[in-house]
Amino acid sequence: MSALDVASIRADFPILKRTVRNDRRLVYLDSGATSQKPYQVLDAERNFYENHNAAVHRGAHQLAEEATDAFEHSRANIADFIGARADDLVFTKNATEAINLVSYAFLNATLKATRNLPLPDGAERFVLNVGDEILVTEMEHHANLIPWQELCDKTGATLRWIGLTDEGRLDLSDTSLFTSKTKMVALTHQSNLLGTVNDIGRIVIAAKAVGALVLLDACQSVPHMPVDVSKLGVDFLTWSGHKMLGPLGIGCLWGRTELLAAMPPFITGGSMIETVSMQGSTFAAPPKRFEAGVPMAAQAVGLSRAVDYLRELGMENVAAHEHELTVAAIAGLQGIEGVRIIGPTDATDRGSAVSFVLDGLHSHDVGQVLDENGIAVRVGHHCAWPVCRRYEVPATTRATFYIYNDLTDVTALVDGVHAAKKFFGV
Amino acid sequence: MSALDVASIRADFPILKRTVRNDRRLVYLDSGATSQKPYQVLDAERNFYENHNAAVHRGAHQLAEEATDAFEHSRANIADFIGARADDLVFTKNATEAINLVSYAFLNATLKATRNLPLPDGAERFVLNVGDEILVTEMEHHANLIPWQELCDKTGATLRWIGLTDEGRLDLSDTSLFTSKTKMVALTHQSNLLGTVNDIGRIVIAAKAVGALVLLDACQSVPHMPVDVSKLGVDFLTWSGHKMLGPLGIGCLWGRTELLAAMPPFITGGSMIETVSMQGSTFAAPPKRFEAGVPMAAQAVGLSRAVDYLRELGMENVAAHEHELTVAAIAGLQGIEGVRIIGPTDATDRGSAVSFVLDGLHSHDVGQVLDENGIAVRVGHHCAWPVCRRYEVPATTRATFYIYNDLTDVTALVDGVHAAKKFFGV
Amino acid sequence: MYQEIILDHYKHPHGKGLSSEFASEVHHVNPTCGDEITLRVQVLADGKIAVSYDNQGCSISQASASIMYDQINNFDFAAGDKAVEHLIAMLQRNVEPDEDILGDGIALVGVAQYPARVKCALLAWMAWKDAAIQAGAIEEQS
Amino acid sequence: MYQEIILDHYKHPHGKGLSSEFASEVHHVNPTCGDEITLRVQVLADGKIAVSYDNQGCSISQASASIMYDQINNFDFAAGDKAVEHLIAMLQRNVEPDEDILGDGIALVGVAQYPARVKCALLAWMAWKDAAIQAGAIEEQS
Ligand SMILES: Cc1ncc(COP(=O)(O)O)c(C=O)c1O
Ligand SMILES: Cc1ncc(COP(=O)(O)O)c(C=O)c1O
Repeated sequence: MSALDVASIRADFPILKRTVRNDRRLVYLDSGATSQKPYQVLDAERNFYENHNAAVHRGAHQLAEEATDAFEHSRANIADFIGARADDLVFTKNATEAINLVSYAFLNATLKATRNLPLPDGAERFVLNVGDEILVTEMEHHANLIPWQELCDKTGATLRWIGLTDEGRLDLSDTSLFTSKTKMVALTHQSNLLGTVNDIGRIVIAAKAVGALVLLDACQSVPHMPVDVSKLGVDFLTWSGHKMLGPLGIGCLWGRTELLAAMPPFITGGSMIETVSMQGSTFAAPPKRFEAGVPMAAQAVGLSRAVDYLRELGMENVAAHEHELTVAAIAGLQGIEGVRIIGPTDATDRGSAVSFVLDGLHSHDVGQVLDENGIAVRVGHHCAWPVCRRYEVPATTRATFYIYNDLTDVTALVDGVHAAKKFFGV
Repeated sequence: MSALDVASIRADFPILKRTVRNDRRLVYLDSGATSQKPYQVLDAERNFYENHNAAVHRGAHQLAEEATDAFEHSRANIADFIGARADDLVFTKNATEAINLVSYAFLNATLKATRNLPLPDGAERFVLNVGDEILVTEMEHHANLIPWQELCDKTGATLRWIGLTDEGRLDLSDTSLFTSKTKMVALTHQSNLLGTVNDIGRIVIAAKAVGALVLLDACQSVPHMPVDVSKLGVDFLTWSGHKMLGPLGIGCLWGRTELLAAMPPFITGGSMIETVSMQGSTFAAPPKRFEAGVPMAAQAVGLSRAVDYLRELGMENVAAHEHELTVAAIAGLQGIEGVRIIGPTDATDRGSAVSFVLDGLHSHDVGQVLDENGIAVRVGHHCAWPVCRRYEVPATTRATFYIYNDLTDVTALVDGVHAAKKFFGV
Repeated sequence: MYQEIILDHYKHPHGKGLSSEFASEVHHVNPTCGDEITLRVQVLADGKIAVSYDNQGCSISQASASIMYDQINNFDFAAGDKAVEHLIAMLQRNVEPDEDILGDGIALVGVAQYPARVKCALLAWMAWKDAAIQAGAIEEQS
Repeated sequence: MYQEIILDHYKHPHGKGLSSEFASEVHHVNPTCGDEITLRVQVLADGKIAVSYDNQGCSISQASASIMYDQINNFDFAAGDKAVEHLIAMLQRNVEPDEDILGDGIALVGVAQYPARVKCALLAWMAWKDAAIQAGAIEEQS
C-alpha cells in the first residue's frame, strides 16, 4: 500500500490530463529536471497577480503592503519548511544562482580584502589565498562544480574532489582530502544522476574538523525527503522551487545567520542598499543584501503554496512513496537483459533518480522510443558529465519519480525499454 | 482624444476591478515600479504550465520539445520587439541582473586576463586597467550605479559621472568626461525619478568618438515608447519584463553579437557549457553562455504575450497616450501652491514619471493621504538616491502612468494632493 | 494614523537640536524613504542618559523623535530600553499600549497597520539605543 | 524517424576509423547528450578532401556520419559545403530533400520533427566543414 493517494494527487495536476504523441497517456518521469505544478500553486500565483501585485519593499500604498506581506510571509513559510529562520533565507532565480552567490562571496571578499575595501565583519572566512582548497565531489551537477572551478581559476585556489566507488557512492577512503587548507566543501545531498543520497553527517564532521564550511546542494533532497537545517550541520543549503511543485524562476539559499552577515553582496542594485551616493554605497543586512532589484514575489507566493501542499502530504510519506517506486523500477530494469544501472542498485540511502544504459543502444535512441510511447524520461549527461566519464558511458537514460507517479508508470517504463530493444534488435 | 481606448484596456486587467482602503476605486499610479498584468499574459503563462511545462533544452521528450519551442519562440518575439536577433537576447531574472552581467563580464575578463586564463576572442574590450574609466550619470537608478561602483572598487578603475542641470537634464557641457580612458558609458534612457528622456544619439557619438561601449538602461523606455536597437547605436540594452505587463522574475539583456561572444560567463552551471570535466570546462555560445540553470520559461512565454499586447496597441500610441497624461499631471500639480516638480516641467523629451515635493510635508505623508484615497503612488528616493541629493530633497512623491490610466486618474491625483495639504494644514 | 497628538508633535517638536556635549553620536536612516536622524547621547554621572537630536523626514518619524525625547531623555539604559522594547512590541501588535511607559507614544499605535511606516516610528528610538550602547551606558549601569 | 536505411547505416557504418594522414583534426560534441566525433581531413592535390572519422553516440548521429562519408568523402569544399547546407535547410524544413545531393541522407528528413535530435544529425557534417576550413580547403579551391 502506497503512502500517498496518487489518484487524488494526480487530479490536482492539469498537465497529467493531456496526452502526448499518438494520443498516449503522459507518463512523466522527468521530475528530476522539473516537476509539474498542481493547480493550487498556479492559483496562488495568479491570485497574487490579480489581487495584490505591486513591487515589494518599495511602496507605501495598500497593494505594495499586501504584496510585501505576501512575499515575506512566503519567505517565512518556506524557511520553516527546512527548519530555518525567515531572515536566513535568500531568494534567487534558481539553485544555480544560489550556489554562484556563495562562490562569488568568496571571490568578492578576496578581491576586496586585497584592495583594503570595506568588508562586513567576519568576511575573513571568505577570503581565499593561493593554495587554499575547495573540495567538491565527482558526482556534482555542473551547477555545483563550474562555479567552484571558476572561483579557483580566478583566485589561485585549488579544486579537489572526492571520487566515486564502482557502486556509485562517495569514496570516503581518502581522508587526506580534508586539510587545513580546505575552505569550503560543496556537495550534493542526492545525486541527480546516480540517485545516491550522501552521508552528510560524516562529511560535516570531516569538514568541521579542519574548519571548512559546508554547502549542501539540496536540489534533489528538499523536494523528496524531510530536510531540516537545524539538524544537518551544514552552513549553506541551496535548492530550486521548480523541482518541488513550485513555479519556475525561483531558487533558495539558506545560510547561517553569521555567515550571510559576513558575505559581501553579489548582484547589486536597488533594494539591497543602506545608503547610496555617487561616491559610494553601503549595503543592507541579509537577506535583502542579496536580493537586488524587484524580486520574484509571485513565484515566492507560488512556492510557499507548494510547500504547504508537500507539508500536507508529509515529506516522510513522499519519501516512502518514492522508495517503493524506486525499488520496483530497479528490479524491473535489472530484469531486462543488457540493462546496466548507473548508480546504487540497493535502494537504501538512495533517492528515486534511476539511470541506466542499454548495451548496444545510445540513450537518445532509448529515450526516443520511450517518448513514442508517451514516457518522458531524460537522456544525456544530465548536467553531470563527470559522472558519465567516471562510469565510461557517453550518456544515460534517466527516470525520476515524484508524488504523481505510481507503479503503472514503472511498468510503462519497463515495457518501453523492452520495446526499444525489440525495435533496434539489440 | 486619447490614442488608446482605455476603457477596453482596463477590462483586461483583473486587479483594476478591486477596491482599496475604505472601498475606493484603485488609482494605480505606480507602474514605474511594476506594471499590472492583463489576463492575456496570465493566461499565456498558465497555459504553459498546464500544457507544456518541462525543463527547456534538457530533454528529448515531447513536453521538453514543446517547452523549448515556446521558450525560444518567445525569445525571438521579444527580440523582434526591440529590432534585434533572437540570439542576441539573454534572459535574466530582472534588469538588475542584466546590468550586473555586463559589469561582471568586465570583472571576470580582467581577472582572467591577469591570470592568463582562456578568454573568448575579443575579450580585451572587457579588460580594465587601473586608471580606466566608467562613465555613468547622476540620474541613474541604483541598479545602473552600484554595479559600476563595485566594478571600479574591485579593479582600480575610476567611476565618473555626468551631472544634472537644475531643470533635470543631463549636463553635457563638460565634454572632457569622455576620454580615451572611458571604457563604458552606462546610462538610463528615461530617468525613473525625473522622467527625463536622454538624448542617446548624442551620447553614442561622444562615446564612439573615444572608443567606449554604451549600455542603455531601458527599464523605463521599452515599456513606454518605440525602441529599436538597430537605430539607437548602443551596444547593450537592459530592461525588465515586469514593468511592461509581463510577469515578475524575468529581465532582458540585448548585446551586439560580437560583444556577447567576447564576454566570459557570469553565473555558471548547467546548460551554459560546451564540455565539462573535473579538470575544467568550456562554455557554450551566447545566449546560452549567460543562462545557467533551468530558466524562467513560463515567464518568457508571459512576457512574449505582453509584447504582443503592446504591439497590438502600438508603441507610438502608448507614448502619445502617456504624453497626454503627463502634460495634464504637470499642469495640475503646478497649479497647487507649494508643489515643486523635480524633473523637467516641459513635456518634450520626457516620459510619464512625475515626481514632486510639497512644501512643509514629507512625501511619506503625502503618499499616505493619497493611499487613503485609493491612489497608489510611490514615495521615497525611488532607488535613485543621488538624484534626491542633487536636488536637496529627502524624498519625492512620484506618479507614473501607463496604458490603463486616464485623465480621471490625473484628476484624482491632483485632488488627493489638495486633500493632503488641507489635512496637514500646509 | 494621524492623530491630533502626532500632528502636534510633528509641527512643534520637543528637544530638536543637537547638544555639543556628547559621548557618542549615531546617524540612522530609513533607506526606503530617506528619513534621517542624527542623535547624540551623554551618559551622566548617575547613569542617566541625556539625549539630543536633529532630524528630517515624515510626520511619523519626526513626531516619534519628539515623543522619544519627552519619554526617555534622562532615563537610564534599563528604563529607556524598556520603553523602546514596549514600542516595538506595540507596533508588532504584541502588547496593548501602556501610557505609563510611552506617554504620547501610545498614539503611534495606528502605525502598526501600515508596515511600511513602522520603520519611521522606530527610527529615533533605535538610534537612541544604538547610541546609548556605543556610549557604554549598559556597563555604566551594571 | 528511424527508417530502415538509417538503422542499416547505424548498424554497419561506412568509413568509420581514423586515417593517420591528415591536415586537420576536429573534435565535436553535442553537449546535450554527449555524442562525440573525431574527424580528420586531408586536402589532396586536386583540392578534393579525404575524410576519416571515429565517433560514438546515438543511431542518428552515427548513421548520419556514415552517410556523410558516403556522400562527400573526396569532394572539394564547394561541393561538400553545398551538401552540408542542403542538409541544414532540409532539417529546418526550408527545402524538399534532394536525393542527388544527400543520397541516403534524405532519410534523415524525419529528424526535422524532433528539434532535440537535429544536432545529432548535423554533428558529423558540421565537423567536416570545420575541419575542411581549418585545413585551408577554401583557399586551396579559390
Ligand atoms: C531606470 C531603472 N533602472 C533599473 C531598474 C531596475 O529594475 P529591476 O528592479 O526590475 O531589476 C528600474 C526599476 O526598478 C528602473 O526604473
Ligand atoms: C543536484 C542538482 N543541483 C543543481 C541543479 C540546478 O538547478 P537549477 O537548474 O534549477 O538551478 C539541479 C537541477 O538542474 C540538480 O539536480
